[in-house]
Amino acid sequence: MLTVNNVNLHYGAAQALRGVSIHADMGKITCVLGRNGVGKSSLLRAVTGQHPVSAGTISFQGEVLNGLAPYNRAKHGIGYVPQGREIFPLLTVQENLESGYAPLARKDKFIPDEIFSLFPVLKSMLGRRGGDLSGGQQQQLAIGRAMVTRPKILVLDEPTEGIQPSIIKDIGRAIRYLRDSTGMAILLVEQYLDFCRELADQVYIMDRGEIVHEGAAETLDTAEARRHLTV
Amino acid sequence: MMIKFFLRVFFLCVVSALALPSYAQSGAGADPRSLIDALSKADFGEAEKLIGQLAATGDARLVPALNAFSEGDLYFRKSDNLVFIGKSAGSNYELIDPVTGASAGQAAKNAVTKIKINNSLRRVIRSAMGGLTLLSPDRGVRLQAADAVLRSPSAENLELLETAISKETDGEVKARMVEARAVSLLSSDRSVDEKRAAIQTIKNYGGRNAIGILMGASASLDPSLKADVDAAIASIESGQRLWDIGQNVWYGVSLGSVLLLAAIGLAITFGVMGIINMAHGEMVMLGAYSTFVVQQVIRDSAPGLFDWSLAIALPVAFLVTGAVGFVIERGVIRFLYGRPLETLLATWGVSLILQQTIRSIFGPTNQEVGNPSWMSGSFPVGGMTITWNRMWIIAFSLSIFVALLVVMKKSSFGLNMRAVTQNRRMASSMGIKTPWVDAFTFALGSGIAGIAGVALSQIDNVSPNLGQSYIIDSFMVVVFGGVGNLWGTLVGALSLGVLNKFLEPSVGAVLGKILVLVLIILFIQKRPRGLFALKGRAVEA
Amino acid sequence: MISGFVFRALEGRIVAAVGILLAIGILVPALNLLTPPDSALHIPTYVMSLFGKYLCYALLALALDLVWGYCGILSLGHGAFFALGGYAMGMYLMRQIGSRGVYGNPILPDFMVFLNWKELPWFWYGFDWFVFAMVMVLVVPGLLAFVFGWFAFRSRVNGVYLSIITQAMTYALLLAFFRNDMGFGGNNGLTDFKDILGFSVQADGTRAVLFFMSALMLSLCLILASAIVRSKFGKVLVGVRDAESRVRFLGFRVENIKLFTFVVSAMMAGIAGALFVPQVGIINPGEFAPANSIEVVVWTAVGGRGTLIGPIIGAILVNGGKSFFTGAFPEIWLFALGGLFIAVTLFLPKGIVGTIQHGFKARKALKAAAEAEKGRGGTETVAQAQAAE
Amino acid sequence: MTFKSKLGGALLAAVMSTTALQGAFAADDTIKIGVLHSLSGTMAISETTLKDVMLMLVAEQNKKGGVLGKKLEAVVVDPASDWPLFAEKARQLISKDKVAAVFGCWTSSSRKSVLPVFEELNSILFYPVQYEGEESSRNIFYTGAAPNQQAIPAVDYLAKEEGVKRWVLAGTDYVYPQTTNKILKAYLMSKGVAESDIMINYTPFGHSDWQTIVSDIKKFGSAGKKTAVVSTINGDANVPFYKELGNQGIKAEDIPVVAFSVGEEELAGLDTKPLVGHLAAWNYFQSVDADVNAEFIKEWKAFTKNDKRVTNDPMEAAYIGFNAWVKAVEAAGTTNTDAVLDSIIGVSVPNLSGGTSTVMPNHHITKPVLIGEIQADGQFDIVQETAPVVGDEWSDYLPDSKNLISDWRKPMSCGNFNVASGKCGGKGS
Repeated sequence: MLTVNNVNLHYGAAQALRGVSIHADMGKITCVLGRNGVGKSSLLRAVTGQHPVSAGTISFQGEVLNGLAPYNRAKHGIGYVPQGREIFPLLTVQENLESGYAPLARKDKFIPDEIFSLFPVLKSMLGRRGGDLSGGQQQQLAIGRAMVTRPKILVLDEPTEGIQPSIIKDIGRAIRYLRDSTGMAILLVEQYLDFCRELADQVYIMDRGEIVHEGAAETLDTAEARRHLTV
Repeated sequence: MMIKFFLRVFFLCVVSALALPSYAQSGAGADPRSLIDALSKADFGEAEKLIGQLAATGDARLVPALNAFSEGDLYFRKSDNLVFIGKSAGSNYELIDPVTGASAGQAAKNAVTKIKINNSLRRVIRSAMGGLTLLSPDRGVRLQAADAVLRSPSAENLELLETAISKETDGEVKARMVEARAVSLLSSDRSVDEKRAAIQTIKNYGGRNAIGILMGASASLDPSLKADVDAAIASIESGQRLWDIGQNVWYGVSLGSVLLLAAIGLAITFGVMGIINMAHGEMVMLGAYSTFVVQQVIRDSAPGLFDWSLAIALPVAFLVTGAVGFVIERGVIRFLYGRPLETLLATWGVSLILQQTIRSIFGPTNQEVGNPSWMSGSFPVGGMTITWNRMWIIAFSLSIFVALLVVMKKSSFGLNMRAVTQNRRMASSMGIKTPWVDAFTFALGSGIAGIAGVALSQIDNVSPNLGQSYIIDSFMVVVFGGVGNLWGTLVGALSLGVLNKFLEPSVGAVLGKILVLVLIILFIQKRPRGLFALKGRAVEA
Repeated sequence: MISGFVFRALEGRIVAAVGILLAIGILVPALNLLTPPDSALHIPTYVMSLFGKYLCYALLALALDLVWGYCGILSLGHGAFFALGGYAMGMYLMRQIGSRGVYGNPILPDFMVFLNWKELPWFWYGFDWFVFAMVMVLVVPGLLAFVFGWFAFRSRVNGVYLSIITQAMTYALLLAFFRNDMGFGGNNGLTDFKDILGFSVQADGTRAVLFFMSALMLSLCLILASAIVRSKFGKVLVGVRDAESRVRFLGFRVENIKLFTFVVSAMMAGIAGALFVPQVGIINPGEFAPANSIEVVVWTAVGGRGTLIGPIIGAILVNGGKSFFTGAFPEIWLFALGGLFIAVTLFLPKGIVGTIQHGFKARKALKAAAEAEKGRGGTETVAQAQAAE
Repeated sequence: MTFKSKLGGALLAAVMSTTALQGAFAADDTIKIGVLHSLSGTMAISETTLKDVMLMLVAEQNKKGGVLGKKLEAVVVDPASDWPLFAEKARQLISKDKVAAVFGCWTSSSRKSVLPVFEELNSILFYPVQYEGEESSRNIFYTGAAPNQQAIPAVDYLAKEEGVKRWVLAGTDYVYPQTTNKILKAYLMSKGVAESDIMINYTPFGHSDWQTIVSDIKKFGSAGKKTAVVSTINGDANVPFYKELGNQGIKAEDIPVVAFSVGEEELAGLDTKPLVGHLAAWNYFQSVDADVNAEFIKEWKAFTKNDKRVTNDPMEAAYIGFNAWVKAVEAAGTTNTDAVLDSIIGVSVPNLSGGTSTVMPNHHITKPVLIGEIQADGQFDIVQETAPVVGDEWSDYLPDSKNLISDWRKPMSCGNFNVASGKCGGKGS
C-alpha cells in the first residue's frame, strides 16, 4: 500500500501541495481528480521522486521513500507513466521497452508477453522510433514501458489526455486487467471524470494543493464533488 | 633493422671469407688494411677515393667495415692511428679489426676518435657495398645489394652486375638486378642500342624514381636517344597520373581518419551528452602521455616488449583518461547539466589546469614516443606509397568507430546512455541510475579520446599543447557531421579530410585550411544541424 | 524621441557607473601627469596603460554581453571584431610612420619592403586619413557581423552551432591574417607605431588622452547598451533570449533583431580594438585566436552576464588578476585562472554582479540542486530549479 | 555610491599599493635583471628552457660574487605566448621592477612587440634566438644567428659537399621563413640556380599532416638532379614532418634536409634513427668538443637535476649575451643603460664552441657556423665549422636593404645608415 502522509511540496516560494494525505491499496485503482493546476502532477512528482517534498512522508509497503532517487523508487516497484508520455523519441519501440530493464535482476530482463497482448500495435512497431508514433500509440508504449519494470504500483498521469476515444477504451481495459490479474496498486490522476468513474475503486479530489474530497467512486456524483470539479 | 642487416652481412662475410679465400685474395694490389687506416687522416674528398679503392679490391670481408663506417662506428686509435670498428662497452669501446673481424681489445672512449662521415660518403659506401655483396649466397643480401646499386648507380658496377645476373636464379632478385644494370648502363660508355634497350627496361620499371633516373641521365646521353627518353618519361607520367589521384584520396582518407580519431570522443561528450567539452583535447594529450610513460617503463625494464608498447598503452590510456573524465564529471560537470554553454567555461578551466599539470610534471618540451617496427616504413601499391603508420591508424580509427557503434547500439549501457541523454528525468523513473550513467558516459568519451591520443602520438609531437591543436578541428567535424550522430562524425571526418587534401595541392596548405573552414560555415547555413541531421517527428517530440 | 531613448538609459546604477568611469578617466591621467613621480599619489605610466588596456577589454566584454547576456547569442568569435577594429587603427598608425620606417620608404610599411612588395595594396588606400580609418573601425567589423549574421540568423543557426561557427570564423581569420601574402604583416602584425594625429604615441600626454578616450567610449557604449536594453526593443531582445520561438510567433522578425544587435555589438568590439592598439603598441593575428575569444566569454561570465556592469567588472578583475599572477606566480598562474573559471561557473552561475543583484538567490538554487543531486530528488538540475522559481 | 564605485576604488588602491610595496622591496644591494620568456602557451615548449638557463647563469654569477659587488636577482614573468602581453610585461619589468637589462623573447612577433617599449624606456634587451634579420635597434642585442650566420653557410655546404642543384625551401608561413627564403632564393639565383629548380612551400603553424608535402618533395626530387630541402619549419610542426619523412623512406643520402629551427631540444621528442644524416645549421651543438662546453653541460645537468636535459643553440646565445652584459657592466662600472650601451660594443666573451664572440657595432655578434648531421642518439655530428662570421643585420641579397648598415657607435649611432646616400634613416632621402 502506498501512503502519502501530510505532504507539502514547494517550487521555490510557491507551495504546490499542502498537507496532502492519500493512500492507494494494492489491487485497487485509486483516482485523483482535480482541475488544471491544483497540484495533481505535483503529487505524482512527489510519489515518483522527481521533486523533493518539503514536509510529510511517503511510504510504500511499509518502506519510507523520502530521499530516494527516482531510480531507487523504480527499484522499489513504482512504475511511472508521466503526463505527455515522455517516450524516448530517438529510441525504437523495442529499445523504449528495454529501457525498463535497468532495475531488474538478470533473469527478469525480458519483455512480458502480456504487454503485446494488451497492446498488439506495439508488436508490429518494434523497429520504429518512439518519437514517430502517434499520441495514442505512445501512450500505450508508455504504459507498456512502465510494465517492463514489473511495478507493484503503477502511477499514471492523465493517460487520456489528447487521445482518441477508441484508444482510451483500450487503455481503460488494460488498467483494469492489470489490477485484476496482478493485484498491483494503481494510482491514476485524471481530469476526465467519466474515465475515472468507470475505473476507480477509490477517488480523491484535489483543489488548490489540498485534498478536498475522499470516497468511493460513486461519491463523485455528489454535489460537493461536482462543485470542486467544475471550472 | 639496420643492426640485424649488419649482423647478417657480418656473419655471411665471415663465412664467405672462409669459403672463398681465392676470391678474397684476388683484388687489386692495394692492401685493404692500409687503405682503411688511411681513413684516419683523410678529409671527405680523400675518403671518397679511398672507398673507391676499397670497393675495387672486391674483397667481401670489407663489408662490415664499410657498414660500420656508414653507421658512424669506425674509430681510429689516437696513439697509433690504426682504424677499428668500435662498439660501445660501458665507458670503453670494444675494438674490432676492420678486415679480419677479430677482437682487438678495448680502448677508453677518449683514446679513440670517431672518423667523420657525411651523406655523400654514405652514398658512396652504399654503392660500394652493393658491388661487394651482389654475389652473396644469401638472397636477402643480394636483393639489398641490387637495391643499393639501383639507388646509387655507377658504371663501375656494370660488369659485376652482368656476372651476378648470369648466376642469379631467384626471379625477384634478378629483375631488380636487371633494372640496376639498365640504370648503371646509362652512365657507362656502352653502345647507343644497348642504352636504348636500357631505357625501355627502366620505362617498364616505372614509378617516380624511373622518371628521376631518366631525367638525370638524359643530359649526358647521346642526342639520338633524347626522343626515346622523352617518350619513356611521358609514358610513365601518364600511368602515374591516375595513381596520383589514388594517392591523394589515400592521403585524404588518412587525414580523415586522424580527424575521426580526434573527434570521436567528442562525438560522445559533446554530440551525445551536449557538453561543450573544451578539455577534450587535453584528454587526447593525456592519452599520448600515457603512451609515453608506458614506453618509458618498457624501455627501462623490458626493452624486448617495445613492439607491444602500443598494445599495452591502449588499455592504460583508456583507463587513465577515463578515470580523469570520471573525476571531472563528478567534480564539475554534473552541476551543469542543462546549461551547455556554461560547460564550455568550466571545461575550459579544466583544460588549463590539465595542461599546466602535465607541464609541471613532464616539463614543457616534447617527449619522445617511438614507432614500433611494424608501424615504420612504407610499401608500394602500384604507383602509390602507403606508409605503415597511416595504414594502421586508418584501421585503428575505423575499429574504434565500429566498437563504439556496437557499444551504443547493442549494449544495455549504450541503451541507458541514450535514454538518459534524451530524457534524463524519465530515464531515472525507468530505474536507470542517471548519475552513474552520466559519469560513465563522460568517462567513455574521455577514454576514447585517450586511446585516440595513443594513435596520434605516433604522428604528432607529444607536448602539453598537443590537445589544443585538435580541439577546433574536432568540433568542426562533429558539428559538420551532425551532433548526436556517430555516422555523421565518420562521414564528416572523412569528407573533410579528402576535401582538405584535394585543395592542398592547388591552393597550398594554409589557404586550403581556410577554405575548408569557410565551406563549413557556409554549409552550416544550408543545413543548420549538420550533414546527418536527425529528421522526423522524433526530433521535435 | 531620442532624448527619451537616452533618458531611459540613465537609470541610477548606470549613471553611477558612468560617473565613476569618467572620474577614473580624468583622475588617473591627471595623477599621472600632474603629480611628481615620487609622490604617493603618482600613478606610473605603465599602470595607466595597463588600466587603459583593461578598459578596452571591458568594452569588448560589454559588447559580448549585449549579444550573449541579452540576446542569447554566445559568440566565440568576438575577438575577431576586436582584432579587425584594431587592424583598422593599426593600418592608420602604420601609414603615419611615413618615411620614418627602417627602410625610409615613404609609401610602403617596413614589412612590405623587405618582402619585396612593389606597391601598396588597394585595401590600404585611405588609411592615412584618420576619419576614414575611424569609419573603417566601425564598418569592417560591422560588415563582417552583418554578412555573417545575415546568413546565420536567417537559416536559424543557433545555440551551440552558432557558437562553433563563430569560432570557425575567427579561426579562419587567424589563419588568413597569419599569411604574409595577405598584406597585413603576417604573424608579426603591425607595430612600431610613431604618431597618432601628429602626437607621439609614446608621449605621456597622448597616453593620457587615449586613456581618457577609452573611459569615455566605454561610458558612451554603456549608455548606448543601457538604452537598447531598456527600450521596448530591449524587452523583445530578452524575449528572444528566453523564448525565441514564442517571440517569432508573436510576429517579430527575430533574425532582424538578432542581426541588429550582433552588428552593434561587433562595432563596439571594433572600437575597443581601435583603442587597444595605440595603447599596447601592437596588433597581430594572435588577437584572432579562438582562445582569446573564449577568454572574453569568461570575463563576461565572471562579472555577470545579462547585467551591463558585470562584464566591465569581470574584464577588469580577470585581467588584473592575470597581470598580477603572471608576474607573481609565473609557474602556476594557469591553475589559478583555470580554477577561477570552474569556481565561477559552479558557485556564481550569474557572475559576481548577477549574484549580488539577485541577493544570493542563485546560490540557494545551487544548494537546492546539490541536495537534489545527493539523492533526495535525484535528477533535478540547477536550470530546472531556477526555471521553477 | 554603489558597490561598483567602491570596488573600482578598492581595485585602484590595491594596484597602487602593490606598486608602492614592491618598489619598497627593491633593495639597494641587488641588481635586478628581467627574464621575459613564455612559461605557458604555445611557446612554452621552447622558452621555458631559456628561463632555466638564465636562472642558472644568475646563480653562477652570484657564486662568483655577482656584478659590481652586488648580487644579481632575476625577475621572472610569464608573457604566456601572448604578444601584447610581452609589451605589457616588458614595461612592467622596466618601470616597476627597475631591471637593469632584460633577457628574453623567442618569436619575432614578441620582439617586435617589445621593441618600442625598450626604445621608449631606454632599457636593454638581449634576444637569444636565430631570426630573419632586417632589424637593428639601439636597445636590442641580437645574440642569435642572422640569416648569414646560419642559412647561407648551410646552403653553401650542401652545394659544395653534396652537389645539390635543386632546392626545396619549405617553411612555416610567418616572417622568419618568408624572409629567409627570400634571401636564400636571391642568393641561390645569384649562384646560377635556375628558378625552376627552386620550390617554395609554406604551411600553417602547427601543421601536422605532411603527407602531401613530403610526397611533393619526393616528386620534385625525382627530376634527376641532386635535391635538398632547406627547412624553416617552426616548432611543433617539425616532429610530424620528420616522422613523415622517415616513414615515406626519404633518406638523408637521397634528399637531405637542412633545418634552422631543429636543435637538440626538438630532437629529444623524436626517434632519430630514421633521420640519421639530415642536417642542421647552428652556431653551437651540444656535441661541440670544447672544455668550456663540457663544463657548461655539466653545470646544466646539475642545475636542472636531470641527466637527460640537452643543451642547444639559443642557450649558448643566452650565455653569450649574459656574459657580454656582465663584462660591459663591469667595464662601465654602472648598470646605467647609456653607459652599458657604450661599453658593450667590442666586448669579447668566450662562446661555447671554444672560441670567442664579440659584440659588434651593429648589435649582432660574431660566431662560427656549424653544420651538423643528426645522429641516432639525438645529437649532432659536426661536419663543418667555419671561421667566426659577423651577423649581418641588413641582408645583402634583398634589394631594399643591401645599401643599409648599422653602427651604434658614436658619432654615427644609426641603425639604418644608407651607404649609397650617406644618410641615416633607410632611404635617407
